[in-house]
Amino acid sequence: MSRWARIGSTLFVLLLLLVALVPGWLAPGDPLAIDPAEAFQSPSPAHPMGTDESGRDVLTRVVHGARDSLVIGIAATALGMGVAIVLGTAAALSPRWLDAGILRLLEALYAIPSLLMALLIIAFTGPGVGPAIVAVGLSTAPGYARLVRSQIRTLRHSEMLQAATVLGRGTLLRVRNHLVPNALRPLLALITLGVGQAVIWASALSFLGLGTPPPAPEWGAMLAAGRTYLHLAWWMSLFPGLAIVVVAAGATMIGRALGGKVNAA
Amino acid sequence: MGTLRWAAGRVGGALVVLWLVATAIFIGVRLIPGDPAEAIMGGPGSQASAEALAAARADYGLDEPLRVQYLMFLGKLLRLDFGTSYALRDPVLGIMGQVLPQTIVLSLLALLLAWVLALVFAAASLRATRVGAVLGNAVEIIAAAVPHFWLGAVLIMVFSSTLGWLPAVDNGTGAGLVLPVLTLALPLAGFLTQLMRDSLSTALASPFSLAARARGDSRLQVFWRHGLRHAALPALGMTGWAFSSLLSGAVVVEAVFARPGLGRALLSAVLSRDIPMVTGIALFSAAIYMVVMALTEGIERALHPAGVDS
Amino acid sequence: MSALISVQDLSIGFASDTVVQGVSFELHAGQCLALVGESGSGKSVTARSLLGLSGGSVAAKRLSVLGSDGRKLSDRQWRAIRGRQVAMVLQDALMSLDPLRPVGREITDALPHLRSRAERRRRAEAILGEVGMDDPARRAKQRSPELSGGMRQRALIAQALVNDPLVVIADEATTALDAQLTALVLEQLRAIKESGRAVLMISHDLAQVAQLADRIAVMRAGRIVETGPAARVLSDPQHEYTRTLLRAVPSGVPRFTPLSVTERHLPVERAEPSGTPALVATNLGKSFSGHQAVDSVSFDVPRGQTLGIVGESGSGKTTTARLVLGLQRPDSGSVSLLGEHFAPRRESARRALRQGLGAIYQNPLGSFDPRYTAGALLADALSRGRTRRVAGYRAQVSGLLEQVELDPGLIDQYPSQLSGGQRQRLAIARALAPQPAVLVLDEPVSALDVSIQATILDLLDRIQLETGTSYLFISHDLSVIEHMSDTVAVMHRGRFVETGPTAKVFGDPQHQYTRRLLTALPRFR
Amino acid sequence: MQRTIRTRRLVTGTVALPLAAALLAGCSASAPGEQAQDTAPVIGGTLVYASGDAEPTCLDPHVGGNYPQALVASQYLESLFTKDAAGQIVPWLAESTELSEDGLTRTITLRDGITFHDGSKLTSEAIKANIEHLQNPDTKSSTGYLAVGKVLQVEPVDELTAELQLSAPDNALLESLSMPWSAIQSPDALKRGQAVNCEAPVGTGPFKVESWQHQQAVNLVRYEDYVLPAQDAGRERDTAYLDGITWRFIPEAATRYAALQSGEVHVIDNAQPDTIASAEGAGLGHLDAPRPGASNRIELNSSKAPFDDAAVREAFIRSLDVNAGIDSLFFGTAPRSYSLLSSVEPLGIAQEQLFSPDAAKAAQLLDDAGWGERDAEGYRVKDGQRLSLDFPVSTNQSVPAEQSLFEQIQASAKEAGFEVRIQLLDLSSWYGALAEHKYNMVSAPYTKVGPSVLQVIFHSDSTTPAPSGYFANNAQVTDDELDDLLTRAGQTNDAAEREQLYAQAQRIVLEGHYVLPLYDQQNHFLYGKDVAGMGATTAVSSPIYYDVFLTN
Repeated sequence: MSRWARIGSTLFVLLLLLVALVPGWLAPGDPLAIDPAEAFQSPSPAHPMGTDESGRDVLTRVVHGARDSLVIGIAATALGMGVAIVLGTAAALSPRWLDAGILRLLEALYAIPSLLMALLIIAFTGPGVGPAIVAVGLSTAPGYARLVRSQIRTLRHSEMLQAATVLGRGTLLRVRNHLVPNALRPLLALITLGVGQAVIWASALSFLGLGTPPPAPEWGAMLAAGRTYLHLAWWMSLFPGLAIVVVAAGATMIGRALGGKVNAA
Repeated sequence: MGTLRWAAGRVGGALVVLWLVATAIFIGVRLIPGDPAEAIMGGPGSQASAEALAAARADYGLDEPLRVQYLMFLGKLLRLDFGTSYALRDPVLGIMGQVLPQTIVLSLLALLLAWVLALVFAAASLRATRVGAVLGNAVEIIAAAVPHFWLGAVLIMVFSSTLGWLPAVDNGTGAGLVLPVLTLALPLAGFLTQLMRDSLSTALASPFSLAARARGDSRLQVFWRHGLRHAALPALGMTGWAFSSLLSGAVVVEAVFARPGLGRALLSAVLSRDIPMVTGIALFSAAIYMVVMALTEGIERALHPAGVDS
Repeated sequence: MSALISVQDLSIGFASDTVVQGVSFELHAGQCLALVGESGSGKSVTARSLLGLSGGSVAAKRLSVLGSDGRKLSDRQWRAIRGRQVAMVLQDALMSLDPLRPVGREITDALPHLRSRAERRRRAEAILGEVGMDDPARRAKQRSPELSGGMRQRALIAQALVNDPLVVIADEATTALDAQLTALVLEQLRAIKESGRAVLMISHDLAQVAQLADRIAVMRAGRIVETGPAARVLSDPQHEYTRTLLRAVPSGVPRFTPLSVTERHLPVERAEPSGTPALVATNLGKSFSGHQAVDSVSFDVPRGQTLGIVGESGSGKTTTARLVLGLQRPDSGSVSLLGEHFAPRRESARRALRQGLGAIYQNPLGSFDPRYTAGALLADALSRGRTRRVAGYRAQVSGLLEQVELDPGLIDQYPSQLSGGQRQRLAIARALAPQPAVLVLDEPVSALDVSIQATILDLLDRIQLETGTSYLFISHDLSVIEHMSDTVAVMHRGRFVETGPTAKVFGDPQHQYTRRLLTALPRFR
Repeated sequence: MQRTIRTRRLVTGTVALPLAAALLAGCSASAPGEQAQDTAPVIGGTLVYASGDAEPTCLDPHVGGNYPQALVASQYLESLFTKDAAGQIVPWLAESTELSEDGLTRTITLRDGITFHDGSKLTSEAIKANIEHLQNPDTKSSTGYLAVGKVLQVEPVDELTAELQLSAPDNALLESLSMPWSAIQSPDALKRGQAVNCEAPVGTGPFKVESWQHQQAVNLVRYEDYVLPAQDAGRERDTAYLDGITWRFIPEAATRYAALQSGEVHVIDNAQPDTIASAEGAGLGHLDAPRPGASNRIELNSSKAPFDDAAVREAFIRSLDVNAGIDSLFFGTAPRSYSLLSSVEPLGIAQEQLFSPDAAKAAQLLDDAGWGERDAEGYRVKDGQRLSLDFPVSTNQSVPAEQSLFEQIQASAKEAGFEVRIQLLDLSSWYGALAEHKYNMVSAPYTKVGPSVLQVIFHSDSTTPAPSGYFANNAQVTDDELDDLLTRAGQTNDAAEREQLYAQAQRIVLEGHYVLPLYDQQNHFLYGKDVAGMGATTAVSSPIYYDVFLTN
């Protein structure tokens, strides 16, 4: 990771956290305040990102939307990772037959494309933020789980662990000091990639009318609402879209800097 | 491992996976709050009559114990009987026959385009200047981060509404496929470019590429003879994932471009709680995934017999 | 006779770095010139510049390649030379042949001038036959990973020779090969030379060069420091660096004689081995899915002594090491350490014994946790896994670093930031932390340059003298084994075919396999 | 000329086409400017229609019975009656009709010489078969079923005459029979079973269903033996000008509009307000055909707290200023309504003063009703209960502009201390929420010809759920006086009395603040420059493409 990448990504994360935690600091207005007379205003000094169909300030909404969008992305990724670590570790350390069983289970999870899985879950639960998080989380779990499993399996037979054995380290020490931290290291990079992807998938669900309910300023929902007015008010969808792209792209870059590969996304 | 054994293992594994998916759906349907018969008839909004509900109960053996229902369900699936879509009133298998080719063609074209784009970009980035490399990097990361539905809307606005070059919806000619394929392919191409560039540069920096140059091959020949294969291999390994993400994308793209297909069928099936359709689509997409996985693994085996052991 | 290749005042630079400077040499038909130097000396780049493939900016007073002025050739003109007139054989056939393509195709690629496909195939099969490939037609269709090491090496040579080039560049063509493959390659190169063509040999190994080269040019840091007829350079080196290199060759150097310049002379006084042997293996056997990897192997390693196990790749050396280390359970037989039963045994029961047994691997990096600094690795070893903080063990850590002659400033470096030699020293330090009685060293110097190898071997010698540690030393390299071992076991197909005192095995081999191996041992002293 | 019943009104209103066949008062088409009004019709060509609605699951509008079905069925099915430009119900497939003194026997005589697409002749048996089809529970008709709810039995008297026996006088029967949901289909075709009939219903209309490629298109072709039930001197032949219609479904509004702009489709429905404004600038045609029946309104559930208190209902309505939002969101395409009925219903009354915003009054009403306290978030509370309102919104039935309007209502209501909880739901869940009474307010459009829609949506009988759980009286109005007025209004034979009774009934609902009317049920169509002859619609304002032709 080059120095500039490190500085850049640290700044990026800090800025994102700042925006998510104290949105009022950057955008003091109320993201829900309507003013029909001010609807569809193009970007101007008063409204740097214009206004939407109800006269709400897009900048204010984009800033305030960071929290919701990030929470969805992070919660979904955390869920996916949690499931993945449990299943992946179990598979890697289990006897052959159980490993094969878990692998099939993962393959079954994997065999249903993410959005289809999300729709399936929603078919059973009905729409909403919770189901969207569960859906996105679960559908990303198999990818992570496979990585955890292969990581642990590789490490388990690695010279590093053999060296620890030769040095007389017991199972607990080997697992705690070497296996777990090293197996989770590549996941760290994936987490950032995953958050970006989760934000995108959640926005797709919003587009399909199955995500965050209005008028919450969630980026995906804003983007979905704005696309109706693409001809008239491009700014309504451009800025939330940019926010998603920036977060996803930023996450990708950090992930790459941390040494992640795209394959398990 | 012999090819025959490999194939047998693949088929067996696929059957287990399909069984797991089917079982999960069976359980899921029973977990839906409310009357399964009502769910079968299309949810509370269907205004199904009491007689119709009773008929559905009898039809689907909902009066039987759960164990019998499960066996009946599996039995039907084994006979490729996915039931009748409540919303469309057609056998699910028949509907699949109509929508599946549409989505597969769309996804395959997108996959192909993504591959070509990724290869071109990966190859171009090898010779790019510093500024060009940074720029290319940014473009591929952004491409991978753009939501399909928004990309589709923007492409329609630019190429259809404003420029009038390409049709927004299918008009019977192939031109109607251009925008949907592009919409699906661009984000995937972003991903694949990252992947291919890494493996391509590794391959072209390998001793065998130097050996090829030392034999008198031109750069282009080395690229075609060696770089391509090595760039393709990890991307090929990702094909299952890529295809699966394309199917996800197809749900959105088919909605944006009003194209018939698996994604649109699923969306409307989910919205109308059309459980047989949902079941059929889930099993079919799982089956497609398994087929794609088997095919790519087969190709990998052919390309790289020693490399497939994980 | 005019030179096929003539280079005068060649410099090659990459961006701001000049990696080759003022290099001049000539290569004549029927002659073998060796460019000798360690990694980073610029020898490979120099060789590649003769094919227009250096990748850097080339400047020279003269760069004549078969009469063409290499300074002015376009890529197109170069391509007419490459492969046809000047060919190259690279190190490591596994990497130098595309693993995804049949070897036959790699060879026919070099034959674009032959119009018909059948003709190209015939030529490819013919050359495969010439380099001693059995059943060339079938081999041509196989990919390099499917071929055995020898076959692969032959294919690599075949793809270079298919157009009967006048000049063959062998770039580390024998590095990391075991004795027999080395012999095979050298034989092929000799044949090329004797057929009246020229060979440019690039190597870090003076001993190997000695067998073939007519002239030797020693390179260091981008310059040729000494050049002359092979015999003269080897017997009467003028330059200090040449002498260092020569001295570093362990072949035929008696035990405990320093190989590196920096090592002070060691007192060669050792106590006679007494008491129970440090390590005893009895009738070890191990098979993997029907293949008998280790078969009835028995040996003992007396205290303070070294047992060397030598064999080719696949002979079962490494499996033997793993059985001894308790990383794999033997099918039969047992291992005892300092008189205690060690293997096969429950891990928890022998954990305490593990303090007496250490291991060093060919690639130390893989055996380090990448999250640990050098200091943390040693603290971890000293504290038996309780901590990775150096604080409580500072004195011991410093002591270990001193013992292996590592700069204490490296304590906060990560292993990936260290050089190959430094990493191996760190690995030795870590292995020494519990003060083991026995060290198992599996190819500990095979990945190192000769001069670095010399310093590590000297270090191992000194440690053995100072601490009385016993070594089980495993290598494919006969000369290293000869220099390091008190007793030698020759391993072949899972068995010890010959065991005995080093001098006896090397001086008077009994088994025919040993004799065959020894013919490949370079002797130039 | 019989065709005087079909005239055309143009907003830019110059000359009525001689052959124009506009049926409905209030529907207006603004034709592309450069298109000459007197262009000779061009015969041939296939019109591509793009609908924004969900694809129907059955092309027979008897089954279920929603507006998307009516839109497409209007091309291949015809009704016994229709509505003329003055809003009067007139015979169509029927030639004449009579009512017995007691109002319990309705005699209908059909026109002679009309044949179904399958070649069979239109006879009185068809009336019997169709009404019985609607009444058969297996048909699962909801709209048409209600329309013929008072018909006890149908008695064919002779080949062309049938007698309908009614359980009670029903002055809305002819209006009900003018709707596509009770259109006449071939009795033979109905016998084929529902699955087959849904795929290709057989009617008498100018087009017939050729094929239905699910999820792709319904293909309609010209019916070559079409007989126009009314004579039209301006037409040389009775058959439609178009060779056929490709009826596609493009749910994404922006895509639909882009396809119209690039000429891939000729006509789109569910036009977005913002595109209507820009379409007229771009030379595209616009047909505004508000649906009959109820206006689009928000119904306040008076059966549960807090809207069981009329004062809270009034306070809610007074706290909102929706006009500015309607103006900006609908770009002037949707005039504000203060009526329960569509502007095309002549019997509708409007009472603007009941809906004028008055924040002070709203606050006073709420304070008096015990909602004086506010919690930390600014919402009013009473006995620890927050003043919360559940508002399920169907994404299928509310266009984005309407959803935005609801969000604005949510924001304005918050200032007054109401917490409006919008839930965006798919149709099925939305019906579910209604069935389980999980709503305090809801917007449920209801299309029906004539003021009798009031009976459907405000009579207390409609609070009783059907077996399916659905009830149309979403405001849960139960008022004996209102019930009595509605029943009498539906039965009287005296037009003046009917009007007066319906006016009284409307006043009760309006003054009870049970509903917040917003605007007419929007029904906007945009069409390309090469489309001529747009404007004719059925009684429910669904366009008919009989007179339409493509100019190139």
